Amino acid sequence: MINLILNWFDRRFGIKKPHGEFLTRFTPDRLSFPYCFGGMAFTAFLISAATGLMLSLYYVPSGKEALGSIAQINRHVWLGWLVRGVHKWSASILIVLITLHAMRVFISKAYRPPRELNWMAGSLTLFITLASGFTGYLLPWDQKAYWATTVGTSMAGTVPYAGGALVKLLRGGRAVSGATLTRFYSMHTLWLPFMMALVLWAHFHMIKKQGLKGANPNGSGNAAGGNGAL
Amino acid sequence: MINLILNWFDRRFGIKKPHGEFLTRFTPDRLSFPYCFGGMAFTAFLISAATGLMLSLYYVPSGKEALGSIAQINRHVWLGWLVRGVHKWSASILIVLITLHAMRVFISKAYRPPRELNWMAGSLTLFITLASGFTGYLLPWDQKAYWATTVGTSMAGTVPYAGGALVKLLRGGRAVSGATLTRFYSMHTLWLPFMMALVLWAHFHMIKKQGLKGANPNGSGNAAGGNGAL
Amino acid sequence: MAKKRSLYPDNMDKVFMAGFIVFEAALAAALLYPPAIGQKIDFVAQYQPRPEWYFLWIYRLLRYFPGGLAVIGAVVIPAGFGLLIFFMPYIGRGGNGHVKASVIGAGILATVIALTLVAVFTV
Amino acid sequence: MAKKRSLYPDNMDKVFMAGFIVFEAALAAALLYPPAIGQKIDFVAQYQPRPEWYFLWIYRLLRYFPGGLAVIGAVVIPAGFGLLIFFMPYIGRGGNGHVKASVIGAGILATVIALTLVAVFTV
Repeated sequence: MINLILNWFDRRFGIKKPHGEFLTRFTPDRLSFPYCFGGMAFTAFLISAATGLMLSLYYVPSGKEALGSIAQINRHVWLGWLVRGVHKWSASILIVLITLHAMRVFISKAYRPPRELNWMAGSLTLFITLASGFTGYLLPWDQKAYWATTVGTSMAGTVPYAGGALVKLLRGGRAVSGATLTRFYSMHTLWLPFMMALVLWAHFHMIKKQGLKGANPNGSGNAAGGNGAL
Repeated sequence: MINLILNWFDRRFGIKKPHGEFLTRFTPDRLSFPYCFGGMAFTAFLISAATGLMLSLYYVPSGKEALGSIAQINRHVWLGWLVRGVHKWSASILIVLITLHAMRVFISKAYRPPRELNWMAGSLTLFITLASGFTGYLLPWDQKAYWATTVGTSMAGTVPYAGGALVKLLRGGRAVSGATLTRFYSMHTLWLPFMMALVLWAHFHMIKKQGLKGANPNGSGNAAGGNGAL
Repeated sequence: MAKKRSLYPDNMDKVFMAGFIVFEAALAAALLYPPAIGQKIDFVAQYQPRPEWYFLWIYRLLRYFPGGLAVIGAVVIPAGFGLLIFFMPYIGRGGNGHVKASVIGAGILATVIALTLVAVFTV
Repeated sequence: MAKKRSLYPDNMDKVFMAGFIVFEAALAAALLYPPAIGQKIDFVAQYQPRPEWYFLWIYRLLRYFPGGLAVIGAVVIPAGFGLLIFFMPYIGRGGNGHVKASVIGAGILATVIALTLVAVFTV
């Protein structure tokens, strides 16, 4: 019965063929634990995204109301304190897992050509995550957030000549203010997740095309030209 | 030279093959004007998305600051008034184009099996667009926006039994308030665009699989089983 | 049948042209009718605003269902139209299904357009 | 070589297990160490906050480059590490490229970890 429904759906949607290949022909000799770090990092990303979507229903990115709305989430919104905690912790977990994943890829030499573009895409996910951590840190708009962002953005001011303009661009003014909060919130919830979605799409697309290194004995492991097996 | 770079990129990324098929084997006898409505609607969506991303850098979804931030965008942000105008108008254009596109699809009988899922996905894009229009209308937080949303959300109150709870859910309280603005902003900028991205992905995916109706003389036009040519 | 043409490169000019038209239309509309900055909210005085043009038909529809019948104009008919549109492929299936679907589709479109026009030309 | 196994269905249990571990870890951390509500901002009194743990190494690094040299700790080294990571495939190319890349990669990792630890264990 379930198969009947799935097949009806698949005849129209046609997801089985391309992804079926991915799921079944993607044949690691053994899927050892280090090979899971990538998928685990993706899980952590999904957890941040889901909890972030929930928090956005209650958080107000305004200098006058931000801290109050965080207190509201922590005290009055049902399970709000937990969702906020998971959101915050998932970022740390994500950074650890991306690092572990990068080490696994590095050690199995899968960062080298023909997979260099995918390593680069992966390193972008790390940079975007760090930028999300930085912009997210300001959002509670409390003493720590305010001064950490003041120090963090002032670092751009050390650049010769362009420094002053850079700091002003980051802050949306001379000092960290409500305008900074507005643009950091926009970056944290819209611009950076959008970039992340693009990069992750490219990342998975290339894995699908090129296969896992060492996954297929007679496959793409050492193929000079690139997208061997699939 | 450009070809060399593109080919280097493509050997690693492998976008040409799947989308090359889409671009070259997707052979309408004549690409008449009505067949452009879908692509034009997508363009309108992209314009809303791009202008929305820009506006989010300056707009503050807070009862105390929203109207002021709109005034700021109109008066002080460089080209802000124009970006805001294009964002507002692109919504109207999008609704017109989705309707025209639906009419074209209907008249060419492409809504019927095996393409029924794609019609449904398309109708979801219309509903999501209308919901975006509704939630977006509140954001300026002015007299018209406030009362239009009060009337609009009160309509859910006419539902027997569940009405009161529905209105409270929509408004985040008894009356339209800052809490309503916060959740409408979240819906307008995060939840609805996220759903739209999923639905559009499915929509394009199915077009790629099933081809355009009537596009390929010996292709999938009348194929009983569905995903014929591609 | 005419000779086969592919989307790329044969029809690329049309694709760009179509995208360009949309962008120009949005730009022209924004230049000619820039949205104004609204008035501050008066939370006390009830005020009957007109919605955006694409919701005008529902706004008009509400008048025909006063009091306890309001749910018909506010929820039943709009949701019904939505469901009919969503499930149109199942109405249009089979021998004369397309005729049935055409009648229903045209009926919905005509109703919406008629109500919109009535709302536009009355106060 | 071992016999071929496919991701689905052979390894599906591992996939779900891995995802589950991540979710449980986030949940456990959130339950054990829920983030507090911070204090109101004092805009006047300068206050030296510690950043999140993943930026601690830069925070520490800044101390080694006082005054006019600050740009080295604030921008040059962090951006340099980023660029080295991004272009790692080009360092690792060819005969003994992987050795070179390994040295550089391990160097970056060791520096970041060492600075983080120093920052954690000093005030």
